[in-house]
Amino acid sequence: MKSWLTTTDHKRIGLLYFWTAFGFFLVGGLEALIIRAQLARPDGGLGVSAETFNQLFTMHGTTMVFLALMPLSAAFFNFIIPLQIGARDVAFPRLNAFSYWVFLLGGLFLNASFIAGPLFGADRLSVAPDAGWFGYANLTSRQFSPGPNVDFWLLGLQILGIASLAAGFNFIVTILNMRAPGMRMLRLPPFTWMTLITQFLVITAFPVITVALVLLMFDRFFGTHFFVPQGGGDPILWQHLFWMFGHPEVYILILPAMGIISEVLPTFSKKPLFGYTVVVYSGVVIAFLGWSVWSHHMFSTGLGPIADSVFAGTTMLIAIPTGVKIFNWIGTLWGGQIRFTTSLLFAVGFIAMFIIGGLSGVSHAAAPSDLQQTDTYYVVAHIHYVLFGGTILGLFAGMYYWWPKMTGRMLSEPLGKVHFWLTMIGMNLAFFPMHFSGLLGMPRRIYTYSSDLGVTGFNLASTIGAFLIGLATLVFFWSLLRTRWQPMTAPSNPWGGATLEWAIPSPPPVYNFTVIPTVESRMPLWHTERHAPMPALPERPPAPIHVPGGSWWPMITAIGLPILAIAAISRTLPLVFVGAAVVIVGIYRWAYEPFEM
Amino acid sequence: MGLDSRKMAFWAFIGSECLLFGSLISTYLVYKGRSLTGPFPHEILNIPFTSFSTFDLLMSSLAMVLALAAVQRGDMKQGKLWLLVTALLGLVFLGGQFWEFSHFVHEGLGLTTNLFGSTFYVLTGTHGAHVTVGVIWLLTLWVQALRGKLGPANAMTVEITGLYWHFVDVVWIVIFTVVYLIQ
Amino acid sequence: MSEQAHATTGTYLRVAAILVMITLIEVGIFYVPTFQTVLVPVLLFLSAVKFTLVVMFYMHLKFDNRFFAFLFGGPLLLGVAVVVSLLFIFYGALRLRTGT
Amino acid sequence: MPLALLVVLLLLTACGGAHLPQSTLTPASDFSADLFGLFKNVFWWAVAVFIVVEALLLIALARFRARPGAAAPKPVHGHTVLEIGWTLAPALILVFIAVPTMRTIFATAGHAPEGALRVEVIGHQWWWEYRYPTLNISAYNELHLPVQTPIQLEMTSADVIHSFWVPRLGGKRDLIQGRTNRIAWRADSTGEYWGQCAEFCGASHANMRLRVVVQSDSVFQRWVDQQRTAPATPAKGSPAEAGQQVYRRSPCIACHTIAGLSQGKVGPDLSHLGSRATIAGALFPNTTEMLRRWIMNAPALKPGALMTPQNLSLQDLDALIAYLQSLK
Repeated sequence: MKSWLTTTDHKRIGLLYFWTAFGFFLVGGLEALIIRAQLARPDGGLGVSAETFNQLFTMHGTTMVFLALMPLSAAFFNFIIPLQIGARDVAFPRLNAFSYWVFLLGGLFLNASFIAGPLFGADRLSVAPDAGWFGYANLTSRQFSPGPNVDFWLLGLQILGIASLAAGFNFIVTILNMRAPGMRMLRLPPFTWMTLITQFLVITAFPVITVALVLLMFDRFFGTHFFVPQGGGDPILWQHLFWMFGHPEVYILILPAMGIISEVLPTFSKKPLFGYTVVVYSGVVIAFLGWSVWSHHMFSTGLGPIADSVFAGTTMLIAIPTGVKIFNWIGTLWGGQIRFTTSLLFAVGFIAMFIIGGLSGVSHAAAPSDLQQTDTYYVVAHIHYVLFGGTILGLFAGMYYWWPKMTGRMLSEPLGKVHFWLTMIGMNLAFFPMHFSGLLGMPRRIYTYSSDLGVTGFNLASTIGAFLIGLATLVFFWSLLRTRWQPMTAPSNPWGGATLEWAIPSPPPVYNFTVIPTVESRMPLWHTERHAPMPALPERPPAPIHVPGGSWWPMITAIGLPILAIAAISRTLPLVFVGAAVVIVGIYRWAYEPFEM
Repeated sequence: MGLDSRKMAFWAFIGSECLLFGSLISTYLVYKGRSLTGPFPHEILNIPFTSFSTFDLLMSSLAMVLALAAVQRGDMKQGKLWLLVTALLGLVFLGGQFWEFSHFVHEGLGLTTNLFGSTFYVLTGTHGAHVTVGVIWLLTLWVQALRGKLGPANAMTVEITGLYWHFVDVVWIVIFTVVYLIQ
Repeated sequence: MSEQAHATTGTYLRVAAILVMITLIEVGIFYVPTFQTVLVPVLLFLSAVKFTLVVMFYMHLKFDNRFFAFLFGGPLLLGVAVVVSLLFIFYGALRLRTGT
Repeated sequence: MPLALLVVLLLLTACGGAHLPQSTLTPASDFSADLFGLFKNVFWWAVAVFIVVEALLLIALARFRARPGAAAPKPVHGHTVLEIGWTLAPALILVFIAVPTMRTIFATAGHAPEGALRVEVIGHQWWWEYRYPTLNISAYNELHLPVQTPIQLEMTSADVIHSFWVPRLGGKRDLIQGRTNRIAWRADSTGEYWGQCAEFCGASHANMRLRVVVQSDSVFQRWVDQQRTAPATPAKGSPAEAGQQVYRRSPCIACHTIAGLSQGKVGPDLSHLGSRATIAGALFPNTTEMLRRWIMNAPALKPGALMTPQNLSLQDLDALIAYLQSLK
């Protein structure tokens, strides 16, 4: 127990990230199921109240983005990246532990709002955030959202931002600076590359939302008028700041999944990744363009024809590197010997589904066309094809691929196939009809709709699909759990992978590599034209390897942050000093703790 | 790659801070001239006083590089002196900011008076908070040095402190121009 | 990497002198009415020079590894782009939109 | 399966008419026709790309499945000509999408020709106010417009951000306090068009509905004249007159306007309530039963509604409703 609380081992932190994020994924999924149940019928549905519904969709979006998808990717960053680049750990192991604890506590703080009502004298149990995951001003001002709901949201996101930023710096340095000898930038595995790009997006995009949240905090706590029109403020500034963060965030969510399938497809078709350098550079281009398109979320705000044209143009440009990636993946499969493992099925599912999200994205890029689609279920369909059909399918591919490495136990292939097909049927049944609901005039974020709109059938289909996804996820959960009782018999390279993580036992020893390998090719474990496979590493370390011990201070420092948030939300000044003291003491003890890396 | 990991992380952190201050400065500029009531910038900003603060911060940067050079040579006597000078110049700046803020409040410009007040205090206040962290950091190093625990072996720590301090300085260079001189 | 190539104390002092001089010029032209028309571009240019001097010499970016310059320069350019594009959207495009 | 569902879309376009009151697929104005034209353009390109990509994927999966004993596949690392090809191909397609996009952006920028009928649209939580500055009248939730006439809508909000959306007449545009946004359209034919708020605006966002009634010039003119007249004075001794007395001494007057009686500005003007087909933000039909339930407990019907439940005797309630219905 203590060893887990104080751990600085990237592999343990990876597993902590995985299970925590998976837990939040189930919570976010449950919220989605209640939403879908309510919308199964028109004119009042199941009787979920408007207030509850608003909390559910706000928390569903916030949870999936910040507490499920990002940290599920982070689980793989943590576990896999040091192994892929031939390192013993990340650059800053204690900072890494700090990121995890901040994420966990931030997530718990955010979800505590579901039961915190009585503490705030509210007449209902739940005071969960209810202004949407995008928190548009000026609905979030004290005047229109007087309760603690939005406070929970903005303080929770502020905490989670710290976790993401800390992890961002850590992984940039790890990837750039901790590479094994010979691991040049263009020999980095594609997943590592996409992670690196993702982290650059994190460290540039998160400061912007931090500022936006600080301004909102001043508005709500200290009475400024940054986003309040009566005081001269402009709610549109919030939208710009939010989407300057929010659009790169979309790529923060999708690029790691693109990296995962760029590992899975070559392994299971026994062919190198087609156009490796092009795939890498297109990732860079996507990230760069991802920073230049934010206002396409705002076509209906009346930006004027010139800004509309510019942002329509930059948005369309993104389709090019994305298309290039898709063709290269198909090029990887082409001419290979494809083994239909569950991991490969999910990777192929990614391509097949993501393309639908990409293509509907083009109809949003065409700004006037978007005026009919934005804020309707058509957009809900689009984002779910991108984030479920893309990110989640990609993450599932990664889970089936790396689970043996992470735990030493193989996941069941038959259960995996059931999981895959249920997921595919469920997601298409859930999300495809949403295109029609939207085109027929059903706005999003509504707890009830008129039976006269002609969307009842489509909504019922979506609901059935959503429950199928829920069932599929339970199958997967069961599949994960049952591996706990299996012996750790997974071979070190069960799939015949080419990258360094497959050169060491499953699960890896605490020091990862008995000796740090020297890398001579992009696929060190494969026989290529110019290179023989890397010689096997010795089974025992030839010299003793020093492994850093644990530390309490990352976790203790992290605890200070929710204390500060609770102080703010309950307006308790003494608690501010307690929280600040915990943070300051934590940082000093951390800085002066003898800790060798 | 053989580079110092902490230094690399710190440069990445400074890069990230560029976006933080970029967003704050954007907010200030977007809301420039949109205050509904006074006091307005030109009525209240004191250029001679702030020029002195700017000079003070520039000199603290000079003291910082001298401190680093001394620590790198192993001249801890000079190192201690310049670290303390840097911190003291930082304190002078903070004192000036405290005087400026209380003077403005006295003149009727509070945080919530108008958009100018809100954007001004949040932007310069965020910068001031960075200076405060820097001063605490510098004093911590100085105390370390007094206790004989800071030597050439820790030059990288001093260098990173310097990077932070100079960055805070360049941010002020921008703020001085954008907020004070371009009214 | 190239920590040895650091500038000397003399360079530091010269840079400080230039920084102070530029600041004096900035404050000076602020008070000269003739300069009012070109004030904004001149001030922006001068502060960019100061910014560059501090970053290059005091932060040693001129002498240090190119990776650091990239880690700092990339986000810096992005930050500047954020400021410029928001200014364009809120001022430039505003006029274009109303069209009056 | 998605392919099969595409067929559904075509069917909806073909036969979706009057049964689908908020369909974007059956445009009824120049504005919405422009948007639909652009959507169709993008849509067919998307279908083509979708078929090509999914076909390539399926062929790859079918042809290159691992066979026991087969030789190791050729380790192809890439192909420069192919890379250039599949960079240029999407770029070229995008040109065919981008050009009409830009053209439509400028064509639908919201500037109506000289002499268009100006209507100011003001969003409230959760109802709509329309002012006709040139006609000197106002309307609430139901927007009346003359057919085949250029309309200039100028929109702003009294509180949070809303978005005005009548799918068959045009794309949505946000209503933002402190700003004025414009759209312009010309409705093709008379009829009733449905819409609703499209930007999340709080508890009753889902209940912020609206109707646009497009009328022939003469019918529209009659409606205008009707709105210009003073509210009807109830006949002596009629139930409506008793209702007027109830209204005078009720809390209603704090929030509602009836010309000559009260000047409340919190809720919609009731001077011509009887001439409207709906109440409560176009949410319910304007019937005696609905009015009764609405007055007795509005927040129960529309979460977050500011109108507090009214504690009226049954007799007073009936009289009040009779009065309100007389306000044609």
